[in-house]
Amino acid sequence: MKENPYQPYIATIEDTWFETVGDRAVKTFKVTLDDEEARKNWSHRPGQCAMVGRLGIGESMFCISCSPTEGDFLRFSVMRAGKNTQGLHEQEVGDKITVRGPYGNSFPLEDWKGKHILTIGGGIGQAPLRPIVEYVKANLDQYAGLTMIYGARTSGDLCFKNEFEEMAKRDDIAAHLTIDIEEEGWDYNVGFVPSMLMDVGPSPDNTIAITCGPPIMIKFVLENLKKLNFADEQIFTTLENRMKCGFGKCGRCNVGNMYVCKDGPVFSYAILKNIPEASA
Amino acid sequence: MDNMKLPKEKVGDFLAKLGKEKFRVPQQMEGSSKFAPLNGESNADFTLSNTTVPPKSIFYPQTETLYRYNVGETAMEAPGEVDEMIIMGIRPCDARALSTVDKLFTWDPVDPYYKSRRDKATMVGLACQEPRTNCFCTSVGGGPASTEGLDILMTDLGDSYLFQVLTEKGEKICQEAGDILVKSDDSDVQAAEKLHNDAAQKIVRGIDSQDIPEKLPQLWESEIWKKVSDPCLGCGACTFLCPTCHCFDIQDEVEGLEGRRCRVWDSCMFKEYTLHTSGHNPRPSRRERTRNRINHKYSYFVDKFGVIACVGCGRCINLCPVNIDILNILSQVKEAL
Amino acid sequence: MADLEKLITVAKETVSRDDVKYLIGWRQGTYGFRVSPHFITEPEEADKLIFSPLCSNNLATYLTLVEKLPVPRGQEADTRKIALMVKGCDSRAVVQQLVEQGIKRESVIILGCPCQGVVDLAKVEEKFPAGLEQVAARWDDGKIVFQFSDGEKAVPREEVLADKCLRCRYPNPVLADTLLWEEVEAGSSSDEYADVSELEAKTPEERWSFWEAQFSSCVRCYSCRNVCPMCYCEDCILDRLNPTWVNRSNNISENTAFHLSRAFHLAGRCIECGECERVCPVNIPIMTLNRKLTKEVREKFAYEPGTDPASKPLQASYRPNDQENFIL
Amino acid sequence: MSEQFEPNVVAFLCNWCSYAGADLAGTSRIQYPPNLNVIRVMCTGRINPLFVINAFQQGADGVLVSGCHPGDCHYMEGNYFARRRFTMMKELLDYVGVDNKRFHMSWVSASEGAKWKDVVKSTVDEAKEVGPFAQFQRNKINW
Repeated sequence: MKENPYQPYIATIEDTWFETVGDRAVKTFKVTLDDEEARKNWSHRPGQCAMVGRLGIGESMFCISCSPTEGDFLRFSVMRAGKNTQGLHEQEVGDKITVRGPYGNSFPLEDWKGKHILTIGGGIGQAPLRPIVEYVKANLDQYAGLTMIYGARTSGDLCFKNEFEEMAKRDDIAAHLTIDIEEEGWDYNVGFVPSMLMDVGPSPDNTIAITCGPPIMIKFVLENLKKLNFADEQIFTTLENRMKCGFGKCGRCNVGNMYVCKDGPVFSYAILKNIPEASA
Repeated sequence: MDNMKLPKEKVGDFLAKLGKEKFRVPQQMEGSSKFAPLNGESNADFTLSNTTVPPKSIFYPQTETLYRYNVGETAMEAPGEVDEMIIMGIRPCDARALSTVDKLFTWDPVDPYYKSRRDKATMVGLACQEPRTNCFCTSVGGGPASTEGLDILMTDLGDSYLFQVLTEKGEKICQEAGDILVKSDDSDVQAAEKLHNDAAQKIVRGIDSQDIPEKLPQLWESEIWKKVSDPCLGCGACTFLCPTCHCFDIQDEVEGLEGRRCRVWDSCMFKEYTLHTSGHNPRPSRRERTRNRINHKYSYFVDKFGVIACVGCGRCINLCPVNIDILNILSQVKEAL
Repeated sequence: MADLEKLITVAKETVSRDDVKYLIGWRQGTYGFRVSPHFITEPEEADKLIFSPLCSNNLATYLTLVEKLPVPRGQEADTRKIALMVKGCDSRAVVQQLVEQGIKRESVIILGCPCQGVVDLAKVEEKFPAGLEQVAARWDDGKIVFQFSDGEKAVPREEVLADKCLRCRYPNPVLADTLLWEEVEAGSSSDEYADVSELEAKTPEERWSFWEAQFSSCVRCYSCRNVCPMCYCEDCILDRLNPTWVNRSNNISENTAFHLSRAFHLAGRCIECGECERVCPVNIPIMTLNRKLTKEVREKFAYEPGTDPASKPLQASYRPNDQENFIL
Repeated sequence: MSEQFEPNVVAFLCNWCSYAGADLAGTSRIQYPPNLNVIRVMCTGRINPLFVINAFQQGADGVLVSGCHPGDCHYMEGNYFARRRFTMMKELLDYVGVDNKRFHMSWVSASEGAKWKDVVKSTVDEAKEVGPFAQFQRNKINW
């Protein structure tokens, strides 16, 4: 990390594409840091975040949606929602953006070796789960297996759809795609993510479940995981809050006595359930 | 090093000898008081009790440029190094506040802007002799003559200031001042100690803060939060003028093609402090915000850094427009525990 | 005369009603001369209510300050009324809120408290430095009597009353569902805007150097905005980032923009309760700015906000023959 | 200063009258000072008085607001509202010490090319007279 933690690296957009379209379109950016030294020193783990922005507009916290196993670049999937994300959406290949980080803890994927990994995502919530998927995929021999459940309102709201469709064809990975409402030409499942989880009915034995998505989805996913006899220590999620600094100074992202940017964003349910602010 | 004395008629000489431009001293401005550089017109006023704007504004200004840039380009330039400073006349509670905030700003990674100012500053404190009604430093680990965070403690002995030298930085100041300072003897120190004790006796308000840090989160759903926050206006007076409140916002500001990324004070009592872009707000009303403010000061900060993030300066009580009184809240907390 | 017994009785009756959510009044503060707004949901809490020369807070601000939180699924929105105690000036705030349709008439119960003027805390604390002891006060025939534990001290009202009260022309509520006691005599107070004229007489340079010093000391805590019963936009321009009207940095440029925007947004709306100036932690004479506009509004448009529930807001109406001698 | 000060005047013009008036002045080859930065808006009623504050912040030495004559508004009443607003804004600016000569409002119809010239000339002359604005513009702030 830099000596001045507030000063970002300049990064160039290598490639960019829309995952979804509409008012709240999601655009993915594949970027590389300009500074060679920085590129060499940069190391992030699945689950970590970075401050991405544009000089003159501002910066916001995004999860890094790629795994270090994929190569020497960073990926961010940005939903258009406010001033900063609008500013990012205006950027095209070759444009410069600012990146600082990586921030926060990460998924303890090393500790999970030998276990079965289950990801349950909804909408843009799949972005922080994608690095896990990629990481496990790259080291599949070290894990007992990989199951993915991913849903969105409509097929147009699904991020990383092509990647999923490819994975759905594989025998060594179980990928379950679902949308909320029936659609013409949709070959996969229909139904909400929590009920999809029940349909899949994963066994809690030697399994880690990681979920991320809209709060209402997380709520029911947690309920259902409990029904499936998952222990609190087997359930992980990643939180988000408004952030400004990214390293525990600016104050706002705390959930109880934990800073999401420094102590998080990855929390196990065993920890979260004891923080009254998080359970709300 | 021996204790020294600064005769009051020599204060001007002392300031001049050490270099007026280095000093930050309490000054009465239009309708409020604050620490400001000493210049031709302004006068140091060491009789002021706590300044309205706490001296955190020196180390951590309300607006601070992190780096400048030109829009469309990628070069960023951080502001230059700061010069040495002497903060003279800071009250012990405010000095303690800074050493409290130090813990956060030097928590990995270190905040370079804050740290460089702290390193460059010598803190010459002034013991309180007339605590105000709402001072309660003695309840939170401090006192009217607390030396924490100070390099020199001054005590007003009537016709002179006693300088109790506490650190090497303080020693350096005394050496630089040379013969402007005179030797003090034991009787001065005894006189000062008596004044310190008398001042501590004059503090009328307080709270037994034991147990509060561990037990405060248990009152999460308690009714008291609604009750104490009902009159709250949601303004930032309590937090902006609190010597330990340190939250900030980072904003890009552009004028023409020149831009800067700067940080500005922010307050947890503001609605948009935690507002997500999606419109969701994890602390949607004044109840949650008040609860967070008290919890942060009296519990979360203790969990993280081992000290209460409140030094008992009484500013938030004095300045709250609707009489939200942190001691009153804490006593309700104690009752509810 | 303020009748505390009557006030408490009425408050108890009101708060016992099924269609009342809570009642807002005043109670003695935690120390000295301070008073705090008192929110009551149970009749027994009404015993703590007071009405005295210390009750400066304009409670009308709480009508619009309360957060409109999303109603949980399966629950119905709470549409019960809020009962509110108002002085003359406070009632003007309620009237203006009604005129602007910021609140609904049926959602408030107004308990009118004819008032003989409230004190300026700074003036009082200069005479009697605030101690821990809670001091009550009452009106007594041109004097304000402070009730200390070691006896009462009377001070002529002119010496301690807030400036706004010394020139008050609306001591009695303009609008009230229940008047708690008989109206007080309006007296011969007139308002000649002496403070404004004094500044107007100076040169532009002098005026700027006055305001420059004031605006520079602002810390942008937004107390003035938040306490103002008329500042109730859900999405304030000062908080907005897209577009950014006023940068968040604290400097003379942004501070001036903030103060001018705030003052302008109150043009034809300020009801002169003086709360902004009272709450300012750095004592900026905000009313001197606001009153310039009230003066102009009164002179140029013969309009006085908050006095007529049937009127239209100044800036949402016009007369074809409005004066325009400044227009080229 | 050897060079004469040329003020930077920001003019907010309504689309239907004043902008057309300025256009007419141009097509009629009427000469007027070139110090204007014109911002076209649909109606004077659309001009938020905060635009004026913002213009000063961003370095304007003078501001001009111009629209249709009363009764001529394309949207029936927009200029009546604007008139009330700027009556108060002008007083407020003057009160905090922004010289009265820096802010003007005018009615210029689409046919008044000659009047437009006079308005611009007097606006620019007055801004020249009071000199560069040095009160609360942003670039005065030491970043």
